[in-house]
Amino acid sequence: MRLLYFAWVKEKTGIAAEDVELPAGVATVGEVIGWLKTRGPEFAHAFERAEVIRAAIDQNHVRHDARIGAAREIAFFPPVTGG
Amino acid sequence: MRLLYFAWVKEKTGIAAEDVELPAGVATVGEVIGWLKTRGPEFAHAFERAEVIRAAIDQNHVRHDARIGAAREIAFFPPVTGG
Amino acid sequence: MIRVQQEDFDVAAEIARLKAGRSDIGAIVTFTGTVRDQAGAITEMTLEHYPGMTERELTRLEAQANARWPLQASLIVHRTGTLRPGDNIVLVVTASEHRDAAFDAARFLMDYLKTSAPLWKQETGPHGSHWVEAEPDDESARASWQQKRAAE
Amino acid sequence: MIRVQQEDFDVAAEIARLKAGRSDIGAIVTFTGTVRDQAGAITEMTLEHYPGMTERELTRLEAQANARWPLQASLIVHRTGTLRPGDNIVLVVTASEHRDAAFDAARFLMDYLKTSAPLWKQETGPHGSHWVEAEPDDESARASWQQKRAAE
Repeated sequence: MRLLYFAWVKEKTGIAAEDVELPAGVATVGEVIGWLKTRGPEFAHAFERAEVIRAAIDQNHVRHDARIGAAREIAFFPPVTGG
Repeated sequence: MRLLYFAWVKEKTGIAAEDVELPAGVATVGEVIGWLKTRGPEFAHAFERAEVIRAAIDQNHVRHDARIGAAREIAFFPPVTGG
Repeated sequence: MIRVQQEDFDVAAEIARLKAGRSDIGAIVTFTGTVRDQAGAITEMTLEHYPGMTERELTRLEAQANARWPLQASLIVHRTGTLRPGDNIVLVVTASEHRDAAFDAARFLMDYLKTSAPLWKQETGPHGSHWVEAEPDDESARASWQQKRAAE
Repeated sequence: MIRVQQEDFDVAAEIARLKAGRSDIGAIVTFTGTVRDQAGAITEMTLEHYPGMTERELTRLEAQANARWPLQASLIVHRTGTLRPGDNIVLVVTASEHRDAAFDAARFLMDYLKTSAPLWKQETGPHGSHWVEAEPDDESARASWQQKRAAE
């Protein structure tokens, strides 16, 4: 599973993208976030206020309760500020 | 008093502008229109449906009940269609 | 600024002129009205106007828009004379810090211009010429701004 | 059409491209978003984005606007990379027979783009850099379109 991080999420985790093996039982976006927070202080910091983090599965916006299913990539980022 | 005509009002009267002496007692725009209608078949035709004619006194839109006062010029025209 | 002219206008040049030497603008809206051929029914459009009063009305409308919204710059250009399908007729440009003011003011200017600027369109097609009739929708578009104002 | 690019855009060239070879268009609205210096607080703005998803979202928004309004042409261009005060950020162009559709669609595209296109602004000033916070107003601007749709 490919994970992507953007803007201040990327700055805090210190990485833009990585390939990971998700633990068994991690089925939703929210559960991925819960697992990421256990991966060290940078991740704990980046996902501290989990409720402000937005996510996309295979480049479609999703909510935290979305199921991962056969996702190829999941992205995590702050609320968008383009335009 | 200078009178101006635009668009199909001009086409129907056959003139773009003229200087006239208004008869005594003609005090409002509507009364000017009433008088103009008596000035021949072209004017009767141009002002036949008086209610659709718009007017301006000294380049300001006015209603038919507006008093002429010390107007220098009065213009008559159809509803505008620019833009 | 307002201009009434026979010549065409260049949207990019007008935007560049409004922006020249400043970097406080965040949003620029332009509206360009152009002559439609209406599936071949129109070969020419002639715009007649009331010289003097047109400039006066456009100046008045621009002042109203600037009183109602925090604009950093605004421009109205209206062409007169004989135009062909595809030609530009009118340009409105509004600049503001934020998009809402720029969008609202541009639309306000077009809605008011359509019902108060003394210009008249005559269309010519294969079967002759006729004066364009005013559209009742234009009156109601204008009236809606007065209602919004009253509600504020 | 949509484009995501580092290069600047030219509004007049984009309009000319949309109009090329056709004379059925009556109304063209453009929105240009530019970098504000905010009284000297901003010296640079960097736009990061999610390559692939940005194009996908803009394409989806453009399709939504075309489904909702009778547009004859539309264009969204968004720049990425490092910009300076006064520089262009985003361009939306909509063309229609009548002005209401062109105005509504341009505003809709901007309101949706602001809340769904995966782009993030980082501002740099004399005292360092920070990520721009999303504005609650942008969310309510978007929600108002959903209410209008529901009311139709």
